[in-house]
Amino acid sequence: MQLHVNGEFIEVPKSVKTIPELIEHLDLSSPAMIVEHNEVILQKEERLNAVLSSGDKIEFVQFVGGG
Amino acid sequence: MQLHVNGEFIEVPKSVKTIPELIEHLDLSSPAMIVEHNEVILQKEERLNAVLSSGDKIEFVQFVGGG
Amino acid sequence: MQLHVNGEFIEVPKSVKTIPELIEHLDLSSPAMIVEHNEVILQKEERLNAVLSSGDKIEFVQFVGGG
Amino acid sequence: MQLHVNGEFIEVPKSVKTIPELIEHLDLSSPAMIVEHNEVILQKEERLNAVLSSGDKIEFVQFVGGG
Amino acid sequence: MLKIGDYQFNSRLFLGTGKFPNFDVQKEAVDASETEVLTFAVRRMNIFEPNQPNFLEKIDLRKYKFLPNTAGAKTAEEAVRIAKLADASGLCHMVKVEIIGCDKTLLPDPVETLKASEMLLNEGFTVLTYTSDDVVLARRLEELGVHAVMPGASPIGSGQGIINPLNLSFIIEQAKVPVIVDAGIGSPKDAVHAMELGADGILLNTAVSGAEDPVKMARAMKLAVEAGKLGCEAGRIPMKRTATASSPLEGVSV
Amino acid sequence: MLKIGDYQFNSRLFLGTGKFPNFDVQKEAVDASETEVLTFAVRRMNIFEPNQPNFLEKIDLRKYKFLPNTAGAKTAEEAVRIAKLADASGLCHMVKVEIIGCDKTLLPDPVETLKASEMLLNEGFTVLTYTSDDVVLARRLEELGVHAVMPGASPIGSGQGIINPLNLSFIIEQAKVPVIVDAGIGSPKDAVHAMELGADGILLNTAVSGAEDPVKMARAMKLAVEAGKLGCEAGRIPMKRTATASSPLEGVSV
Amino acid sequence: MLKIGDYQFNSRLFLGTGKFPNFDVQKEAVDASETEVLTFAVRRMNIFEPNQPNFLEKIDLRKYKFLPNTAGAKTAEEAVRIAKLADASGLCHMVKVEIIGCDKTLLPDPVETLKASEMLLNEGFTVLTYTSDDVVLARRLEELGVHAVMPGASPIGSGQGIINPLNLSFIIEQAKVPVIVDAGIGSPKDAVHAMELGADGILLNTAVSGAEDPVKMARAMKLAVEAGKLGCEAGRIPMKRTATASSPLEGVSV
Amino acid sequence: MLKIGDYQFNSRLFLGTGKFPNFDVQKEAVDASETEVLTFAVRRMNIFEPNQPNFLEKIDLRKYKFLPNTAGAKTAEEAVRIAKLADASGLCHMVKVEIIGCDKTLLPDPVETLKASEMLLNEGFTVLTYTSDDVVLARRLEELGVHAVMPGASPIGSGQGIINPLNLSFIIEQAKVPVIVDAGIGSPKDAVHAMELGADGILLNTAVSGAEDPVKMARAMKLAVEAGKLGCEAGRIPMKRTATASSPLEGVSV
Repeated sequence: MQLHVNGEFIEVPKSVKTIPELIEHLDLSSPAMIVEHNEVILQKEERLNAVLSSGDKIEFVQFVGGG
Repeated sequence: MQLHVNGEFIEVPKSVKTIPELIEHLDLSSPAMIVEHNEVILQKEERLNAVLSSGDKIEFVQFVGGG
Repeated sequence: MQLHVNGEFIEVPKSVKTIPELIEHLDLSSPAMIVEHNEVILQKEERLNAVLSSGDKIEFVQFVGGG
Repeated sequence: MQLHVNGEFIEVPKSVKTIPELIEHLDLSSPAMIVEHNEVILQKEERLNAVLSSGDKIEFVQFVGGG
Repeated sequence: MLKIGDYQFNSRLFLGTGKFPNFDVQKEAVDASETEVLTFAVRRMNIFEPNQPNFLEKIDLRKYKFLPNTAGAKTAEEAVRIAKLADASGLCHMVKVEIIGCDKTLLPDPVETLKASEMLLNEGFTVLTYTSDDVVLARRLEELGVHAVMPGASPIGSGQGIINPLNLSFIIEQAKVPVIVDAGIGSPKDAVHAMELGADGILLNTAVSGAEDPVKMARAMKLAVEAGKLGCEAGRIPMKRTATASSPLEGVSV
Repeated sequence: MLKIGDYQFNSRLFLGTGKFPNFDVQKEAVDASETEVLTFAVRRMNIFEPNQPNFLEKIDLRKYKFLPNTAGAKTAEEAVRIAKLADASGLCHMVKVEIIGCDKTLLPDPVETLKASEMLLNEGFTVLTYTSDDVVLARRLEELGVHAVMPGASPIGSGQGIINPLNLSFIIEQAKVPVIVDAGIGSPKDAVHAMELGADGILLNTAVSGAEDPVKMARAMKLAVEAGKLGCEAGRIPMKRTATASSPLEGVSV
Repeated sequence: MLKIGDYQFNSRLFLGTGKFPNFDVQKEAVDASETEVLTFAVRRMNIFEPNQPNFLEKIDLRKYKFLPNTAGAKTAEEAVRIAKLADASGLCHMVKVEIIGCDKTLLPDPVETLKASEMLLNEGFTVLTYTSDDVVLARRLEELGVHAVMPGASPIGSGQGIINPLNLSFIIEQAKVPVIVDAGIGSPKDAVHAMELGADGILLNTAVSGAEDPVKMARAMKLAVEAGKLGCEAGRIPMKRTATASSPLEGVSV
Repeated sequence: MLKIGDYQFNSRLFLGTGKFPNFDVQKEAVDASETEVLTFAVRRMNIFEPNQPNFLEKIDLRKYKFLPNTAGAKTAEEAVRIAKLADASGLCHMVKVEIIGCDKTLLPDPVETLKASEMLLNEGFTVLTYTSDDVVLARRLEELGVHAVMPGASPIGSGQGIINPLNLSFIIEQAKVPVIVDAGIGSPKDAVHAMELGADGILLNTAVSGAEDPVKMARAMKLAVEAGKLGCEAGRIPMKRTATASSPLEGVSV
């Protein structure tokens, strides 16, 4: 399945069906990861049951050093 | 007849029927007098045939020193 | 006997024969009194046996607030 | 004959016996040349009859650009 | 040549007409300044004491361009009305947008200033806008199409000169229209400073009208603006922390 | 009229002659500056390459007064010798006492400067002394009888302008002889500033000779000195923290 | 106590987290500064190089309040989106509105800044707005209800300190909410200066992260902010042009 | 550690003792400042009103080093006499050479100051000399062997702070003995400024004694001197004309 993640088009295996699975697949971790799914910002609890479909647009953002 | 001139209510004699007559009555003169009649700014030529009615609002303004 | 003390001419009784007696007579006290006797600055120990003569010039100075 | 001119030791032919001859020999010219002969500053008129001896110290200076 | 909209000026000094000791001194000062642009305010005539003298009677109206300001306006709408009144005088089509947002500092209101500038541009005026030295605000005004940006050097009449030369220079560097430094000029030094930064002109009033000798100060300001313009064009030396000799180091006779 | 000793000048701008790109530009700049006083250094002629051109050949010697400096001297004795050499040129009886005490900053040595000034006064010279902006040192120089005090604005050739206007104004207020601000002037603004503080004149060199266009900068400096002098005489407005309207507050038509 | 919205802080120093040489130095500097507020930017994670270290892992998240900025946004809409993303982290409900209107100066866009502040206030955020030192613009922001106004001292990262202390003091005098001086602080002197003017706090980043010794500079800034706050409260002596002796004039023994 | 002659100090803040509202406030302020050096003047006792309280009774004499000044002296000879009187107190062997050359500005006389410093060094005193910011004069003093150079920031009691940071930094760079900035400090900002320039310490009086709350100001000055010293050691960022982002430019989520 193809997804549009952080501005990049990537292929993920069929096994990746949810946001948590995508996070695990990409091996992402951050003390304060923020997830946006098809322009909708997900609160922490909403992530768990967020199901992915082909072509979904996902943004993974976090806090970085800034002034 | 009562007029509202430059924010003041004044009585003018019946003989004062037009803007030019009002200017003469008030003895006004200025190298660049500007006249507003009932919220309408009059161009020089329009003044001549501007007829006054009781309660009319007239503003006589001019250029003064400023920065 | 007349003395010239801190720019002032003063009369002191005969009993005042030494600097210590003059200090007592004037009732002077200071945590750090400095004495000059006829243009000679006296170290603490020198004061005790400093004998006065009529017309002597004495300066009593001290530390005061300053920047 | 050897002379010490402007800090340099130079040889001049016997024919050079005076300051004017030295100036001509060195081909010097300046709108305001100043000459010092053995530590003595020469006024314009004094130059003419200033006779040179071996080892004399001569300084030729002038005005140059400065602030 | 300074070009603002369709107007062209040889002089880069704009002179305000407020608060002169009397009309004779004012007339002389205006002459001495060699200005071509006079600013004015628009105010009600006194209908109970008519025929008070007016400075416009003292001067040859054809010799000057008139730049009425919108002083007194607190909103864009009030500013537009004042501009239209001024325009009806038939004396000018230029206007100085001036909308004060603070009575203590007389500093301009950026929101109403932007709005009024846009409205007056749509009405076809030649718009010169008095603004703070906010760099992006000045750019926004240019994007609207104002014919000149007029950032203040310091508060009106304060005579503090140029407090923030950095912002002024940024405004000048980004500008595609003339930048006229307005407000706060206190002495010729300040006028030269502004011109050296690259300003296209200066608008001042109190510095001249409030001087002990307004006529002499007007002449000083004229020369200052010229000196600053030439100095800017001549390309000043860079500043260095330490010294550089102007006399040769070698050839000292010792 | 600026009077220094027995000399009188209409121009209050003294111009140094060092480091111009070439004699033609220098000649034009000198003309544009309208200066009446040119400073020079005294150096050895090159006996191995004689007949190099000299700027003095380019100008009408009768049009200018010459102010040779003692640059290169580290002691009062060296300074006196250089002054006497200059005097023997028959071109002038004025001398600029300049004894540097620090190679990095080219700031003057107060002790040798005082000593040299006294010695040269005893020799009958007209003495103009380059000094720091030390206020009491300037007074000491006046007490010796120098004909002009020349405090620096900032280090020679640094172009930093007037770093300490307070000391300069103190020196000017106490002065009974002319005060010529010397060294550090970078742009016309600095020249105006010095004159507004009450200086009697300006001596500069690098600001003109080192400018991209020395001729235009010379003209700018001439105007700046005039603007500053007039501005000082005209009596500037006081600085105020807050604003004062230049347009009337009453009579707004609403 | 510094109160911003519902938050209270003992420290008046807010610290940015950008551009430190490494996390260990950064951690030490944060400790030395004794700050309670850390600013952050919001950026995409690198999905191709996951598990890069993040500074948040190094610190006790409960010890600090987090102030994410909207840097990167050019419009109010983009700023609001970034603020909402930051909010979704669950780490904070404060946001620093930062909308740059000029890439060279990084100065803020007044129009988009006003708009974004209003939108975010409507969304219930605690809004701290980075703004220019435009006095009326700061008042407009207060009228919208922002929880703190953060005027810049000079351009971000320029280290030029406070260029316009007059405008800052006007902003502080009119303020009914805390004024945090943000951007341009270069050294402890600048931080003391801002606090002496009456600022309620300082936000800085590069002055510490870019110092040769960031940890020592962080400690210096902590002391500077305290010194400036005390100095402001203590009531400084007025400036006088001339001198006043601190030692008695009478009683000299001669 | 600050070393002056044979003395060593942890505190770099020297405090004058003149013009405090009362001894209790003064005592508290001295404590708050954590100073180790107190300056005093030497004056005649009042023989007609003896037993007036003296501040020395209020403090533990062993806790402080005393730095008497020669204020009141107009000549080197008078200064030496005052120093010897002070020495006879048995309280100290340090002296602050202070010879005023101008009653209006209280600026020092360079000639008498040099002379007095030399004489007192020959007498074996530890000499700290108050001087102007004349760079070569300061070097001359060092060459005599003074134990500390104390250039003024601005006139005594004027509170104008550091008018000429360039000269101060030149004096500091050339110095082989401690440089204590004396006179003119008005607020903590000024103290930080001096220390950032690299000064070894600060001597102030009126800034604390004349503050509305001298005790709080004394504490502020203590922190300011520490902040400035740390800031100097930490190596500040360079100043740049334009901006540099502290947040990353890439990775913006849009």
